Amino acid sequence: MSDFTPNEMMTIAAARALKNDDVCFVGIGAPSAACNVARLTHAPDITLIYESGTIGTRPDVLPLSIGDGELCETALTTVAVPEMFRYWLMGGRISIGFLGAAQLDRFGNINTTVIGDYKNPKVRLPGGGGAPEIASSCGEVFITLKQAPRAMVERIDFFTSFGHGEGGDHRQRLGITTKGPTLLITDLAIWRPDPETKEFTVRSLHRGVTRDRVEATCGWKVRFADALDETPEPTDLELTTLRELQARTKAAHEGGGRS
Amino acid sequence: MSDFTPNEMMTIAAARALKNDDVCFVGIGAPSAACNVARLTHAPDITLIYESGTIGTRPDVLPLSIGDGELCETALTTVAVPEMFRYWLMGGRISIGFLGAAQLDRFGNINTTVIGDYKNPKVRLPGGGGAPEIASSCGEVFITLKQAPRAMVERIDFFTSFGHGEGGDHRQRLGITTKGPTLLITDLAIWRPDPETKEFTVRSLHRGVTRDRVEATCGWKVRFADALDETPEPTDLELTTLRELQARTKAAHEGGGRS
Amino acid sequence: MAKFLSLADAVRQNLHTGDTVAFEGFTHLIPHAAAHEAIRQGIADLTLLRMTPDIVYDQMIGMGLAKKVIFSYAGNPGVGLLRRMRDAIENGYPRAIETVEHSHSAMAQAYEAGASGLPLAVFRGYKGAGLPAVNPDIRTVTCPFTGEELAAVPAHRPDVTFIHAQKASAKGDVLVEGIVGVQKEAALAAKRVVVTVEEVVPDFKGLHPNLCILPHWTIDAIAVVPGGAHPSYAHGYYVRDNAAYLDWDGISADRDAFAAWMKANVLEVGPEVFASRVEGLK
Amino acid sequence: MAKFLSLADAVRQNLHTGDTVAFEGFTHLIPHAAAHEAIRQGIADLTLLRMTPDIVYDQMIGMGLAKKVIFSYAGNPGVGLLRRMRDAIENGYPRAIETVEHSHSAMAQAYEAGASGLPLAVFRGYKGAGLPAVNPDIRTVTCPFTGEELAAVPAHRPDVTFIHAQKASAKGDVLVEGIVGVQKEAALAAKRVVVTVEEVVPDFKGLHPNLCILPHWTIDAIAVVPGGAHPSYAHGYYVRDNAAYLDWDGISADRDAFAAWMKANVLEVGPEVFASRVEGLK
Repeated sequence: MSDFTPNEMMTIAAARALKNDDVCFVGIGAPSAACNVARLTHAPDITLIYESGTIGTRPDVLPLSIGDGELCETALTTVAVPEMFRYWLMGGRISIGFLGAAQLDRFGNINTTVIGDYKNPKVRLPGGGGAPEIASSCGEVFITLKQAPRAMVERIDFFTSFGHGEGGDHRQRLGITTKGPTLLITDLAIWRPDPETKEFTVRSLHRGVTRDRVEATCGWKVRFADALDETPEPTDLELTTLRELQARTKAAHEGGGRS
Repeated sequence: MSDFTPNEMMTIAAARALKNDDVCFVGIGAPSAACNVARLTHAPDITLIYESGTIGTRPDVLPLSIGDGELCETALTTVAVPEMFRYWLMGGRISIGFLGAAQLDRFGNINTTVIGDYKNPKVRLPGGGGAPEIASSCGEVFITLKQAPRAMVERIDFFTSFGHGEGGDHRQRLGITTKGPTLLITDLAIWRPDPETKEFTVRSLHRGVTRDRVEATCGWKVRFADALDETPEPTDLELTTLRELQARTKAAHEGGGRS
Repeated sequence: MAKFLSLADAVRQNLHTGDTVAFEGFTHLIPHAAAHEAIRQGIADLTLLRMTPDIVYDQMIGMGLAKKVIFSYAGNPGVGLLRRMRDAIENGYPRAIETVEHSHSAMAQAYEAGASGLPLAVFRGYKGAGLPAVNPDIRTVTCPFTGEELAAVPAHRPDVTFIHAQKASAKGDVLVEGIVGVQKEAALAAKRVVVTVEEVVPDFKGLHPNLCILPHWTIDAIAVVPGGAHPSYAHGYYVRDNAAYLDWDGISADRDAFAAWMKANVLEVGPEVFASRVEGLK
Repeated sequence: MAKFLSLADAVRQNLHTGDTVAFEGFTHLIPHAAAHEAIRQGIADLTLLRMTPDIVYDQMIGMGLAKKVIFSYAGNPGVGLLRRMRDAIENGYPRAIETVEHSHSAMAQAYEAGASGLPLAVFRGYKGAGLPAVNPDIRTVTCPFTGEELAAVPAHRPDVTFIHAQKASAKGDVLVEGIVGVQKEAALAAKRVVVTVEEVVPDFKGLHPNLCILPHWTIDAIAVVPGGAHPSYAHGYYVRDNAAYLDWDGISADRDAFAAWMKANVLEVGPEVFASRVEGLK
């Protein structure tokens, strides 16, 4: 395969983790690209749900917002937002929820709320949106993130959403019955929680990535699996699909500007 | 005016009590006829809501059931039943609720559940349906009833819906903020609750009805207002409207039978 | 994932002895054909859940399939009482049944809570009413903000919900329109969902975006049964058979007349008769 | 009862200093024209309620109208942060604001509870999350059937809700379609409701029976403002002005650039400019 960027590898690795019968709660950005690449390649029947209420969308271009008209126009049906959160998310009908993070810890706990103290924040971030309940109601949670020491931290400043807490059976102790974060896909590697401790462990390095580079871009002491794989590089189909999707998206959004 | 039946008088008297800006939760039978006569005479903009979810219906014929197709076809919009009970009834948007009764007491408490003991009933009646919450959530409740000693009783066998309880401020003591039964229209008379005791008091007798007849058909000791009116008899327009509505209804329902 | 099956297979694979089952449809789209199939298969000891038991449960109760009925209005709409249900409650014929009685508001919200994955519905209701004294499933919670005592009932979580709908797409998505009742909620509240439909269309392209559609992955089985709601109706297909509702009052008044009617019109026929029953109602 | 008014009168008669107000619309149909009118009238000390404060509240906060914001996601969708809101929170500029933060699920259900006349929403949420520790309005109730501890938040009951919709009928009924968001709930939860619409049509005859329609008697005032959602969009009328959302990041990054932009594009113009803003977006 020709050259590809770390971001492309991240998106395509995330796409591969999705199955044809998955029902995904899709966020904007990398998750949206990953879900739609999956739909346009190996998972044509995957159900994509955006929290704006659109169920079973098949957008031709990626939305800029969670509620673009394209999502509604290509959806099987569009429901009200309270129904989305009650019947579809809380009702336990979503198999995969995607989350991004401003800060992530080794147990998949996420902060997108504040940097610094909540009452007197250094940076006020957007906040959780649907994340607190996505993290607890979806069957599993996939996290995508560009590695950086200030993003992958020893201790997050705020628990926007709960991953595995302090690890181990912390979720069960809180009465949460879903699996929580089962996959972390970064621009450098694929991580999965240790079955016992729930600490994210590197299972696969993307092509050309070294252990050192993973360690240098992560704020906690990285654990590597004993048998470390190399992530299969993007296929022609995957890369072409992603790039064409992004090209269509760019053209559409620029075309949609003011006259 | 030509002759009219006690039932016609009851229906027309109920129709007159409705205002053009009322929002009515309509039951089948006399209430449905009354609401539609009001709509076809002095209250053209009255909003009629049937618990099947149809809002702002304008049926040409009276429905046999609460969910006839005619109601949906002529409605402004049709919502799901949970929404009907949550946003529209519990939300406090209904000004007038109509209730009928198998048994009624002098304080407007109603039984449509059982005759005899609840656990071992002599007669199992249909039960309350929407009535328990209609009685507490609508701004006011109108009751229509054909007088009979076994219908208007000293003590009802079961509190399907709460009227004024033991009278006085019993509603307020239960934390109910709506007015409850404010009008009882029978085939013989118009009754209103006493402002203090809340006991239903005869305010107006229909044409040709005597006090004795009211007393003979009522199981409790009847109170009459000091100044007793005679209910104005049906006008030509009222009676024609009602009879034409019923004729259309009869023709439609017979025509709707099996081939 | 929705499988297209014969009605007999759809019922056999999804409804089992002892199940809690809802056959829903608020006056409109009542799944009569599915109920008749359950009667033919003799699936018994059922807990029947439905706002308005109506003729459909009067028949199931009369045939002895029900051990318990959870409901809010047990009448023949616009006609009168349900005589088979009364006979079961008042005389234990053909068997005694337990009843759990709610208001419409409670039933509708209990389905809504079930669809939402919640253990209970919280609402303002039952004030001054007699049901809380006879139904231990009506309890209260106290609002931590205002101190108000609110009613609480357990969410409905049937093992199976049966509904009748206008259309399925080839993929198995289902469209319900007109008086939509509690069908979406009853379906989403259930562990298994069986839908009878008037017809299958290739897809739902061109439909308004906000219609009531159940995606194929929320449904277990679909059976095509034209007329399958009769004597209830299907908006856009056929009208309500009011005469049949009126007739039922007489049929159900007598145990033998009922048994004979059920034998001739349910036990000895199949779902294909429903199409002919709505011929004159279009 | 809905009155047709100019936008200036609709805002003046319904929004007062110190009110709790929701301008709702989930990405779609955001009532920007109404918010600009509130800014021109300088109605201050507002408690702003909205799931996604978005550009519309970034502008109101930046102009100093807000004393408190109740929200669940304070971002510029698809672009980044809300810089005026950040400036208010981090630096108290142009005034300090109080924030009350929820999850989307809580906000949506709080509107739903408000529409239902309830004092609270009860749901399964916030498990393990940090917000309950910093928001005293997040409490719990215990299910009397299962013992499960569930989250509870107070119902939203705004003094006024503003929404933008596609159509009003001559009578004042309002149609919302496409991504319907929380508009119906936000409107029904409010004491007063003001709607801006793209156009008025004679009636709603021929519409599908199950669409999202607010009857005229649930609405206080309607103002016809074509393009009134810009730079948000109106399904069937014009598309989202993505470029404006991208531009906002730069405009809002600088206090003076923001002030100049607001002067030129809000303070010195009227609602009629919205029609021209969507000309190229159809």
